[in-house]
Amino acid sequence: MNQNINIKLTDQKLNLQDCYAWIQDPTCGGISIFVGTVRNTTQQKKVNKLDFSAYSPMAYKEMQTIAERALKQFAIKKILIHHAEGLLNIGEIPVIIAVASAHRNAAFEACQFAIDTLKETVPIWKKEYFDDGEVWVNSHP
Amino acid sequence: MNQNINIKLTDQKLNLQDCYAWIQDPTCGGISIFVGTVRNTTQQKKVNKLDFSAYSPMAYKEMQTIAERALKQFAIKKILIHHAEGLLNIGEIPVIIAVASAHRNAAFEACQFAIDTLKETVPIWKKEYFDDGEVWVNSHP
Amino acid sequence: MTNEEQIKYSHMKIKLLFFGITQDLVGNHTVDLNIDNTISVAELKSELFERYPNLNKFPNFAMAVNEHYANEDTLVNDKDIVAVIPPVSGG
Amino acid sequence: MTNEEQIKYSHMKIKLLFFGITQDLVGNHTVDLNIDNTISVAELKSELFERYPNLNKFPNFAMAVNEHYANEDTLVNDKDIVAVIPPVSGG
Repeated sequence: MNQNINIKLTDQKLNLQDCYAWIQDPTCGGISIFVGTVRNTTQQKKVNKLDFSAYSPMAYKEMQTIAERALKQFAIKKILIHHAEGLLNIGEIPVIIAVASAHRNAAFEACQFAIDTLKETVPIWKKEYFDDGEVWVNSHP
Repeated sequence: MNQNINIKLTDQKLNLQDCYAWIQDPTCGGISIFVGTVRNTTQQKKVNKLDFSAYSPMAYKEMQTIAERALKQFAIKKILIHHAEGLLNIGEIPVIIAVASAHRNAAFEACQFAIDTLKETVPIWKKEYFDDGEVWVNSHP
Repeated sequence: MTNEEQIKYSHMKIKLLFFGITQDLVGNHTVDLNIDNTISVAELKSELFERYPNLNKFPNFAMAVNEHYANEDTLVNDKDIVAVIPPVSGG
Repeated sequence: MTNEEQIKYSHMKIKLLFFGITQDLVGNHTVDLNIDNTISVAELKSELFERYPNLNKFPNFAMAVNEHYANEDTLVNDKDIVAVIPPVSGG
């Protein structure tokens, strides 16, 4: 276990203050945080809610891999990746990524790398619910 | 007054949750937050505390200018810039910048633009206190 | 199929997991599958398209073997867990 | 200096604000300064270096007139507020 990595996949609400409390560090001057939130529209269509499902054990591994790569590639001290599972309403938080570093550029770069990679590799799927039906995102047959 | 801009210069503690509550928006899917924190060392020297002083009316204007430029240059919806004044201890927060946008890249870019520009243009000065004295940062005669 | 082959067949069992749209197309999240030999992911894919013709509606999925992304040549062995991974959309 | 110039001189007053290290070097945060004419920022700077020789220890400061960054040619008029802005270090 790397004490500078904090990974969580949970059906509880994500908590920004908890993430900040973990990431902040007396040796770090810059913290970059990305918060993903559920938008009320997608491609001009009103979204009512989202449902996130995950292949949990693999999702943990892939998030861990992202964190390890970020610690290796960027001059950062700590990284946190929290993702929610289950039903989320508009404005709720599917994902929080937080990175702490001595100097801010590394934190920004690592944070952006982590969310970009998460969206490519971590086995989590999002179903969007509209007034007239539902659809798996990125999976239109 | 632009309702999508939130500027503050205060001698009170900055509050991340308050910033998040203001920035989050049902039309936005991505929020990029930068939190500056007081590091315990600078150039291998132990720092005890920092003192921030500002030319307040001009600092407000410059922060407002940064926010307006960010809203113009990047596809973002809202931007918040909060800066603290007075004595801060290690781990405390001199600055929080938060940006909300429909898509995340614009939020990241605008957030980084805002903190980079703030550090160049906003008339705020930082004095570092060491065991053996104090020094104005960036101002060694 | 000879008797010998049938015996061998019954000895190798893998677990298939379907996620996202593939779960809907197949109608199941978990399927136990007997295989007659160690096979490649490519071979297993062909088998899946035969068993679940609906999967042809969304053929561009990835596969994971034992919680790691696999490529076409990755071998699938007895007791492996094989996941069908449509394009992810977390975050 | 003629009497007329002295009268004119006393009619124009600007407020100087010193920040950061320049406040320490000058020993004051706020100084009221009488000027005899509208002058440029460049001219005012020379005046400041004469009045406060300590400022030569840290000459690379910017100036703001009425809360906006000024350049060397910016004119300073009666009742203006002129700030001496050493390199900023917020954030």
